[in-house]
Amino acid sequence: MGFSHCCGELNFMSILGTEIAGIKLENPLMLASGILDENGYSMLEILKHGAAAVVTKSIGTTERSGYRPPIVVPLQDGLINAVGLSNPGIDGFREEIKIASSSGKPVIGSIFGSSAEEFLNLALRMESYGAAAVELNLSCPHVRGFGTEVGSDPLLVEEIVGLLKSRLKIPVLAKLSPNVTDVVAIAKAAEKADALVLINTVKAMAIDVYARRPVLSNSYGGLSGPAIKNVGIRYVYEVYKETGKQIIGVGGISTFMDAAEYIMAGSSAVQIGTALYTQGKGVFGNVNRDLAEFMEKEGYRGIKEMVGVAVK
Amino acid sequence: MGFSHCCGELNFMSILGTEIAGIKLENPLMLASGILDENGYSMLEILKHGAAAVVTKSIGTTERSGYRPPIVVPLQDGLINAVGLSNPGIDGFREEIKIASSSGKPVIGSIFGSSAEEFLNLALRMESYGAAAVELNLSCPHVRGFGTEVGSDPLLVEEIVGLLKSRLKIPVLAKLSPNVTDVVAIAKAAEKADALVLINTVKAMAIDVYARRPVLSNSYGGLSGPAIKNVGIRYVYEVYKETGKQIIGVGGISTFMDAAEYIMAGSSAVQIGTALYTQGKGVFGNVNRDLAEFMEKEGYRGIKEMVGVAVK
Amino acid sequence: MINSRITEVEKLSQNTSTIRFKWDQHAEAGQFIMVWVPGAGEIPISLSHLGNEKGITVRSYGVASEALIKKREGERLFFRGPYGRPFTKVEGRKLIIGGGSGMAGLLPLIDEKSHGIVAARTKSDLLFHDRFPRGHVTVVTDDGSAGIKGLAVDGLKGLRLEDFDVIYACGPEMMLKSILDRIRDSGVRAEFSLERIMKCGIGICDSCSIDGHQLCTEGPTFSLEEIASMREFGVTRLTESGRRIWLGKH
Amino acid sequence: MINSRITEVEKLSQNTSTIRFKWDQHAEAGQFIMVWVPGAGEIPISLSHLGNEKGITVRSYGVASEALIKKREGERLFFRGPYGRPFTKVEGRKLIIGGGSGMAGLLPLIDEKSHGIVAARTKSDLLFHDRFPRGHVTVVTDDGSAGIKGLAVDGLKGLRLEDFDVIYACGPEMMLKSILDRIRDSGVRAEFSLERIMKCGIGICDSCSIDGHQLCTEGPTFSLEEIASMREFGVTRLTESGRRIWLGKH
Ligand SMILES: Cc1cc2nc3c(=O)[nH]c(=O)nc-3n(C[C@H](O)[C@H](O)[C@H](O)COP(=O)(O)OP(=O)(O)OC[C@H]3O[C@@H](n4cnc5c(N)ncnc54)[C@H](O)[C@@H]3O)c2cc1C
Ligand SMILES: Cc1cc2nc3c(=O)[nH]c(=O)nc-3n(C[C@H](O)[C@H](O)[C@H](O)COP(=O)(O)OP(=O)(O)OC[C@H]3O[C@@H](n4cnc5c(N)ncnc54)[C@H](O)[C@@H]3O)c2cc1C
Ligand SMILES: Cc1cc2nc3c(=O)[nH]c(=O)nc-3n(C[C@H](O)[C@H](O)[C@H](O)COP(=O)(O)O)c2cc1C
Ligand SMILES: Cc1cc2nc3c(=O)[nH]c(=O)nc-3n(C[C@H](O)[C@H](O)[C@H](O)COP(=O)(O)O)c2cc1C
Ligand code: FES
Ligand code: FES
Repeated sequence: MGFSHCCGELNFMSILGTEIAGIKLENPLMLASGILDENGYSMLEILKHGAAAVVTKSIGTTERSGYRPPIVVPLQDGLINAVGLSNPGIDGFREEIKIASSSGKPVIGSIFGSSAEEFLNLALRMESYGAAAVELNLSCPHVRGFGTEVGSDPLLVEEIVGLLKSRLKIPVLAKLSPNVTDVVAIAKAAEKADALVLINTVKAMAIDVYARRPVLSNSYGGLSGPAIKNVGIRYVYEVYKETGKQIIGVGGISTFMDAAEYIMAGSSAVQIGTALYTQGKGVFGNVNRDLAEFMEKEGYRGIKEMVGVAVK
Repeated sequence: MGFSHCCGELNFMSILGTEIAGIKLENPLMLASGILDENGYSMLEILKHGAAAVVTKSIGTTERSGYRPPIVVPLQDGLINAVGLSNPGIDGFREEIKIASSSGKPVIGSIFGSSAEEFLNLALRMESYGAAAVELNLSCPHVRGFGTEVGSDPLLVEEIVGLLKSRLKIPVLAKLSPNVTDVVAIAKAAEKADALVLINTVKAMAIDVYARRPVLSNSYGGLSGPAIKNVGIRYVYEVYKETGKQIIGVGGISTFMDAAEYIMAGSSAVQIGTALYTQGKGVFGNVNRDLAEFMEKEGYRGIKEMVGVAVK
Repeated sequence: MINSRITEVEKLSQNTSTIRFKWDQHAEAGQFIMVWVPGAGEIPISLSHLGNEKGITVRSYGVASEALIKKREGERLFFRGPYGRPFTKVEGRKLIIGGGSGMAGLLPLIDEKSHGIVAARTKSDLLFHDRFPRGHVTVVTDDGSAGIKGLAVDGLKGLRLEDFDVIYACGPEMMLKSILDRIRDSGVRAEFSLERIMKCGIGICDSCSIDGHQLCTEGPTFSLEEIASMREFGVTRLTESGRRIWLGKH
Repeated sequence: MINSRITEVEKLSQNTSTIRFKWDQHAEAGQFIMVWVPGAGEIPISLSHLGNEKGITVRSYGVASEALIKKREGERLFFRGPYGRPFTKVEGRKLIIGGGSGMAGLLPLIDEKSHGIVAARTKSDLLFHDRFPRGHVTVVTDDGSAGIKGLAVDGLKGLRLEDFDVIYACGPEMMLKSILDRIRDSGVRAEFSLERIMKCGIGICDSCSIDGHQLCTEGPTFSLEEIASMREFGVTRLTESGRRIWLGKH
């Protein structure tokens, strides 16, 4: 707690440096989409605390207020959220990217839509705002196959990624949902992306037995945090093994060991979200410091040497 | 720890009594498949500790040793297992059912196979052994659609359930996997089952960063315990809401509140597995006692009044 | 989610009530809870009463707060917390400035050495002006229906800032801004409790942020110096959707 | 998974080694750890040395134990635990009966008031018979290559059970069975450590169960009375697959 100012320069750069989708990162830690990244000043602050890059909140075509609170349920070992994709609409987001970009570090624009054209328009705007890359949030409800997500339809995923790759200059990152039967099929559909981001939240629900109803105003939400870490590891491992693609791992990372586990499963970089609730912003500095120490002790000279070493 | 003998008669019967697939249960707690239910004497002991019924380990056609240990990874908030469906084969299981049935309580035979015929043969044998019902474990690898599970193919699920319902006298419970894009479609395919069991484990993996490899000899495993509780609640709620079928809830239950949450989401009974590791066998007695107290304080006169009350 | 039976509901005015409930949890002045009214919403509310029987004082603005003040003794209050950084305890003479329902969170600070400035739009909106030591409260209303006609900052006119060891204030941002501008060079120690939209209460949703600081975890109380360094204070904030708006211009 | 650098490997015989490693964790005689040899398997092994520098004594039977005894100083030992119910500490004279590698877990119990019966198939398989007070060990081998030719139970012949306050035993189930039958009416307090297949070590997989009791959590040590009441002891057990087999018949 408190009005903490932060951490001085980190001296692990040489050993922690990595690269993802052609973007150089001074360390493998990025802020995950949707956590403290709606306001440009918040992103700036996270970057000051040691994140090498930030991903913005997912932005759509038009302004959305999102769901009425409760939008989060804190659990013992994680968090369920249903923010409801609140966002100012792409027109209103230029300013925030500008504020965050004043850091000089990569700001990646997350976008959501329900058709390839919509994704393209959003991506072009993000590019024009100076985003270092776009991250496609493929987890919003899918109109064609209702109930499921855009990201569970391989044909649509292929169409979106293909169109964006043909029209954008900045890299395209495809963020996949874990709520699918066959993630490898989706990953292959997204093959043209410069890198894959795994995983988004796992669908979940919490009921208050005294109130006799779901807590979230939307009833359903997405589970994040330590509870899903080993689910994320499995997805990264499987997709890395089956596709060999560059991956950004995300889901339940709060210590250097979690980060190392994701890297050994095949991640070239990782994102941190929910740990900001449990550990505070210091999590970036701590994970960087401990990871560098671990790497030195274990004889790794760089992140690259660790990527996928556990994959057989 | 210790050689505990157990708990005397429970006096909550009237308020805790429930019924699932036509089977009367003195309380809503059953032992989940795969945990302390390979040896008939272990099942007897669990029944003595307050479970109203047990589900056996999943039994197949032929003997299997399962995977080499490590077959479990204990986590902070759950457990990953890859036992590998070790089982003596249906021929060798008669004796265990007999031992467990000497309790006079329902023993439900869990079976796995990869075709409808195989399921039928196993089910008929279970019926002949005196099982009170069969539970279909639909989570084993699927030959037609490799990589995925039998339970992710709606046509196959429908075929298996249909065939068994036409040939068995005892009730058929279909246990569904959470590792699918659209659980409602699978639940509808299993519509003819007397009840649905939700959920099996969530695919996961743990890597040891010092050993630089997955811990489980099978690499991949299934996550159970508190980490998946809210995932299970979501599945039960969604399937209950969309199909109205009778449901047995399972996944991460270790307290009366967990049990109540599952019941309010639409479960008529619940199963407990991993909590035997974290809480010991006393978990059955404790949950029964606390649940009865909760129900009395909250003014419920029976489990039935609580089933699905949170579903809007 | 925590829940506790409501032990008492005291109606303070047409649209304001204090709700008391047992909660055996240490909490300090300036902290808040997220109160869930099933079906209506979840909103941040300051603790107006500390001790074992806690209390909140709620003014109805909309759906959730309206549902909340309709609660009765014996019903359950659902909430989580306590959240936020409390006011720093300072010994000595306190000047306590509250605008509107902002007085609710300041109540636990009032002692026999306090002086209050209680501001509101109109007389019936005044809150807790009767809790200060006799003769030690300045009442200010927009419409002059009670006390001085004017703004909270006008209540400072008759007072010597040097008489106080600390100033605590809570109210609408533009009120705080005018107070800040008035007192920033006085050298008196001051802490303000800010208000923004608060959706999560736990530092992840970014709805309550100001200059990269989350009100819900790093605030809602901030020192004069902290606030003076903020580029967004009194200038701009994000709406519910995350759209940046300029204060005083809409 | 815990890991610790191996500080020493002492070769006790062709196929048996003691591996020492630092582990600052309280543990008692009779408890075990699940040792993971990456790539080879995970097996239950008793702690043969307690204190801060723990030790295990391993005989190679197959894939995992063989890989384990090949480990060298400085390499990592991966394990989890400690697991299991320890032997009850009893003051006074102890009779300690170990068959084969069963002696490993009994080692921490040996003190100056102990007498040992150490049994093995053949001389080179004898373990820790040299750790008992001089003159206080009875050696028994199946083939007569050392000590008495016979079975562990034959080692009891020269001894008066009444001289002992407690008997601790560990070894193959049929050995324990013959000892049980011999001593059950003597009135001497006794605890046996049993062995079954152990896949999980944490009481969920059912591979180690006997009469509904899991060796890994409720055992592996059991009192004479507990064991005498078991229907499965010395009679039947489940194989790796869960097939019930009858002991002595296969
Ligand atoms: C840290 C913190 C502590 C708070 N403590 C208290 C407290 O102790 N007592 C209390 O009564 N309130 C307090 N509030 C304000 C309270 O949270 C809001 O009044 C509440 O969120 C309104 O929710 P609603 O659903 O009733 O209104 P909504 O339906 O969300 O809003 C209805 C309308 O009222 C407007 N509105 C909402 N809140 C306010 C407000 N505070 N001032 C002016 N207009 C508003 C909205 O913009 C909207 O136009 C606190 C707020 C914060 C951030
Ligand atoms: C609680 C407990 C404590 C134990 N403590 C020790 C200990 O301190 N030191 C020690 O050396 N061992 C101990 N063991 C036995 C040890 O766990 C086994 O030797 C080991 O599991 C063998 O694994 P493996 O992979 O090397 O052999 P596998 O490859 O699994 O087996 C190879 C062959 O050897 C047979 N076999 C395996 N184990 C034994 C055995 N114990 N006796 C006879 N035949 C066997 C198998 O049936 C198989 O035919 C203990 C066992 C238990 C349950
Ligand atoms: C409050 C919250 C909001 C989120 N919003 C988004 C979002 O807008 N877009 C997106 O792609 N992922 C979103 N996520 C998912 C995260 O980016 C991340 O994939 C997930 O939380 C797992 O990581 P974690 O365990 O580190 O939080 C959100 C997660 C949380 C907790
Ligand atoms: C060690 C272990 C073995 C299991 N084996 C089976 C099995 O054979 N068949 C089956 O249907 N489910 C099996 N399961 C899944 C459980 O029955 C249950 O669905 C799951 O563990 C979630 O419940 P829990 O969190 O209470 O353990 C197994 C689970 C564990 C932990
Ligand atoms: S209310 Fe969500 S960050 Fe403060
Ligand atoms: S080894 Fe699994 S229950 Fe004991």
